[in-house]
Amino acid sequence: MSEINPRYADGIDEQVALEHVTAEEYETILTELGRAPNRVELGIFSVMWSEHCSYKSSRVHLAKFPTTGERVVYGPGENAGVVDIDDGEVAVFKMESHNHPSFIEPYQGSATGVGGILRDVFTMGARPVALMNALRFGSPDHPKTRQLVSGVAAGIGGYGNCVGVPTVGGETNFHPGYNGNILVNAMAVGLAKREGIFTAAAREVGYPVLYVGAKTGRDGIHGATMASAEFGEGSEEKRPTVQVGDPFTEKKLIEACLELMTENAISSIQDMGAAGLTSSSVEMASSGGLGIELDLDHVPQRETGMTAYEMMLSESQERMLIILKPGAEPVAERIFRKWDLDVATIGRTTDTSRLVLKHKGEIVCDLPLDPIGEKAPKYRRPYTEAAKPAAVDPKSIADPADLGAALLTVMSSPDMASKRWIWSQYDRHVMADTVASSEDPADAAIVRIHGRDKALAITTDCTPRYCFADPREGGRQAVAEAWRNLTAVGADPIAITDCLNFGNPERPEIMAQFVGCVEGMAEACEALSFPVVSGNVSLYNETDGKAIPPTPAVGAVGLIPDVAVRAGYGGMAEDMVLLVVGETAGALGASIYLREIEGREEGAPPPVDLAAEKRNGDFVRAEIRAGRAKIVHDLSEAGIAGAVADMAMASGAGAKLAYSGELPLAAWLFGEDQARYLIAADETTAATIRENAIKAGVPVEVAGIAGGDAITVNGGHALDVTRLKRANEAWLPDFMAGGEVMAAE
Amino acid sequence: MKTAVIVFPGSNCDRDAAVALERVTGRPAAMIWHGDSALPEGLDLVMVPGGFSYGDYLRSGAVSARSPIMQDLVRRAGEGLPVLGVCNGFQVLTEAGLLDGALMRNAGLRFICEKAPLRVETADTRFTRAYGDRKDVTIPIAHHDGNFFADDETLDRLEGEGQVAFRYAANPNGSARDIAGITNAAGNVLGMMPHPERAVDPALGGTDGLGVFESLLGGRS
Amino acid sequence: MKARIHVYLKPGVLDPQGVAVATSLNHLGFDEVTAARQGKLIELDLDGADADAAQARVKEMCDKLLANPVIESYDIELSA
Amino acid sequence: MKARIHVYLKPGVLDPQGVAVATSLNHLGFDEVTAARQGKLIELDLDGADADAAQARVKEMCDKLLANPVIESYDIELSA
Ligand SMILES: Nc1ncnc2c1ncn2[C@@H]1O[C@H](COP(=O)(O)OP(=O)(O)O)[C@@H](O)[C@H]1O
Ligand SMILES: [Mg+2]
Repeated sequence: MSEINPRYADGIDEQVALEHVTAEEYETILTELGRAPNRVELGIFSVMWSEHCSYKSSRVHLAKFPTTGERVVYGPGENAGVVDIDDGEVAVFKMESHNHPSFIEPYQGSATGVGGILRDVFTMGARPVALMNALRFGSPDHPKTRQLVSGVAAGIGGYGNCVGVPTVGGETNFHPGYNGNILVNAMAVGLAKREGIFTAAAREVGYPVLYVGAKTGRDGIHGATMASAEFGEGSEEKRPTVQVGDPFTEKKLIEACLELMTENAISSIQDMGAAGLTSSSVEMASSGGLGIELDLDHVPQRETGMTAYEMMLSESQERMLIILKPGAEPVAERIFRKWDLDVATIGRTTDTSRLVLKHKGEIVCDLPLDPIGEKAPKYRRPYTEAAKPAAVDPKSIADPADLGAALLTVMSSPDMASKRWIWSQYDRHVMADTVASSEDPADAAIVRIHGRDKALAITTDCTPRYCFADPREGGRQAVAEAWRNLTAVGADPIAITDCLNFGNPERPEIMAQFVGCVEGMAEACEALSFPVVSGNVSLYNETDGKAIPPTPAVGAVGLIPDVAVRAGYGGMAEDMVLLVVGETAGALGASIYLREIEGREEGAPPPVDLAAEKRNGDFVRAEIRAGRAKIVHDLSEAGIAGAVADMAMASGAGAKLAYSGELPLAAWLFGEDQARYLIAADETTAATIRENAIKAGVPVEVAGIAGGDAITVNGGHALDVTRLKRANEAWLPDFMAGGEVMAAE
Repeated sequence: MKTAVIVFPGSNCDRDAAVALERVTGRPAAMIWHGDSALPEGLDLVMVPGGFSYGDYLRSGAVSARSPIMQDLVRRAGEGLPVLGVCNGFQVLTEAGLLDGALMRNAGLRFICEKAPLRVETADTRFTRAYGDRKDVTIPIAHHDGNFFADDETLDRLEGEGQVAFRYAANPNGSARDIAGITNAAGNVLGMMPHPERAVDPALGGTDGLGVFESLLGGRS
Repeated sequence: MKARIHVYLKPGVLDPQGVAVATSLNHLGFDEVTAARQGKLIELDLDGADADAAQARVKEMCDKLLANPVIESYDIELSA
Repeated sequence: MKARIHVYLKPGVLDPQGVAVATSLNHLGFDEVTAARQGKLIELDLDGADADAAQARVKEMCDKLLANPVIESYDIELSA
């Protein structure tokens, strides 16, 4: 117990303290300060030591990720990762969650998620050029699901479309495990000149601190403070916790910041995200080893009577903090005024290593920065790994009477059905460089670098079923699939970002999922030379003790040197030969087939052989670069059958599949073995590819011939492609039409 | 050919418009800030680009239509200067009174980004002549408020005077009489919801929008 | 002074939002709803105390910006 | 019976539309406008004649569908 007396100050009592931090953390604060914190200071500790800002449960494990590589310019630690893409240019990207706000208010929650991730990217001096989104909803039967899908899609579109950054891809799953906690993960990718990158660390003492963007209101102030006495007067109505996004202001903020960045005016810059002014000022000062002093009277305010506490904890959107070079104030003011944005000098950097806040002539906070940042709590939470499920013997799964009917069922199931209803609400083409997006038959989105022949390939991936069954294997698989998707379009995979969504880390079985997934991902990143350059952790995704399935979403970026040399999976034509590259063992554990056809969610996920993954992928990429492989699809969910179905629907052509091996047909068709690709090519080219594979020691198999109007297996089981496509397109619109959904904004 | 693109805060197809214009004319377009009071002299075309000028707050295009540059644009359009408004630009031109009707919320209430099959309704305008006998083109749409409305009398007049430039082959948004684009009575102002500037580059899947720009150049596609 | 402005779609202008509201309410079991229309509510805070002058000015604001005469009509309520 | 419903953003919730309206009116020379807020106006036609019952039902409609309680509040006016 600490000796400090009094233990509480500024009207704080034990209860108020515990609404902000744990008892143990409060003791640490007392020890570090040598006195009791006042209310503003306690609020600052509370947000800075929150899981969201401090990564207190995850930090020790995130350290396991490989974060360096030939192309890595900035890894984790900055607002976004930065990788070299040749010619003095860099790609800047990051993924972030907005799960909880999106569940409470789907439109605004998802919209502000997009806004936040865009700011992380343009803060670094990059013009955002692409958005992605990874969404997980509850069961379609759950009464809230329809409204959530509608609101989230409209919110993501509403923000991205208005800001004018194309939303080029993403993924959407439905599972009862998300009934009480949906996941909304958004990724942004930007482009910059290598020497045009800006970072957050304050560098020099006595530089002015500039606030720009929207005014500060009482938006999203830390839930923990709601019950505190500080809000004595005023009704419930005065305290909205949901932030409303203003994409129009964001668009102006992007243009104004990028304009100022060309003026040699900025020393460093940081967006105000979670914990707003607090985290931005603390991070800027402490990462530069300096101090910072702010006068809150100068903060542009939207409402009257705001307290220092409220200003420091507000999460109002569309704001940035800039440390200017001295004398640059006039140019900054000119630019922000031109864009009709608020701009105010609110403080300066100091050499004290302290955060000092003034309000109405009084010092309302004087804290050493070290304890807030460096000395933030770091937990090694206990974890107990669950027993691994047994593999499912493919021979134990009986073939259904009609494989065509099974394929129809699988391809029109919620996870496999077309998500057009969602992505047709996203402007995928603004900026006029989108080569491939959601509507195009390609395993990754492709965005051309403006004015050049090269392009970025972008994907997001995660198979929560696998992660639930075996976190480590699932973690490896998520990274491997992202790498495979980039490879399948002909890109050189460069690096990943991630968004690690899990339940309550204080429960050892959940912590084990987290550790397992992270270690699996780290292994795959290492093996594939695919470093992690940025990311985000979202914990406590659970309701009534029921956690979400572990969902470590991976966002990956690769480079296509010449966009004319790439692959997609459309264009399959009569008589083309279908080649499966990689080994088919009929892995049906935790598969879509098992779930949709047998009604079972069980078994070990497909094992990930990282060496095979690399070898097979490098082979396929080389064949694409050589101009031979032009129609390529990675094999993942629903295996060969799923990939052939995709190709058939994209090409308007059928396929005659043939198999005479040992596996039951269902296992051969629907097994989700990893490290595989499907290639369609004319007979001569296919023969060459096959020979090359054999020479390279890459397993290769002829799976059939394209042609006709149906997909057939060994001459039977016909499934008409038109019918397949209709069913695949119909599920989501039919589902959404099945109940009342209001226009979401 | 000398062209200009008007930039409002919240325009986001301004660069796309400029790239398309430069691709077709071989000369960079002048970018004109909405707060300026006059357009440059000697222009052959002004493009009002797509986007969400002023966030589409209040009504799409309403606030932009009242910005300083628009007064000069209205005046110059009256003198015969060709003006092309695309998407948000079309909304701005109706709000500014340069074109008839109004663009309301899509009938389905959702934003729609799709490739839209269109019919070139009259090849007899200075924006469509390059299409010649070609009737069917596909140009992408991306909008929330593209539902064209005008009263019956106005619609009859637009049709009667050959002012309907484009119609949707499959009406995506509830537009009256499937109208996707109209001209003014004098024929020098075209507003259309589909984005021709997004269909000028074969690498991005389609060049059906080229005709609009080539028409202005006087060529045939 | 405060002004409250209602902006309505004119009769004859199809109101997709209103239709969606009515349909959704019916789906939810509110069968008594036979029609719905959606408009805008704009509230202004105004300097000055002369109600007649304010009425004229707000009318001008509506004509110039707040309503689109092609599709909308409006009414104005002033209060102190 | 008719119901007129005003849906407002709760105080303190950012209202970008309202801000844009006020700024734009100021730009157009209406300097007396010091603030603007934008909300929704929903009008319903209702079967039945019992005003008390209607009031309760319309309130239910607002809670269930017409207003988003996280950020919006509403009021209801009934007329014959
Ligand atoms: N799962 C992760 N993997 C790698 N880096 C991570 C991960 N989570 C967070 N980081 C890094 O930690 C830093 C802080 O993250 P975060 O607080 O989410 O950023 P911001 O303050 O911009 O919201 C960032 O540099 C981020 O890239
Ligand atoms: Mg940040």
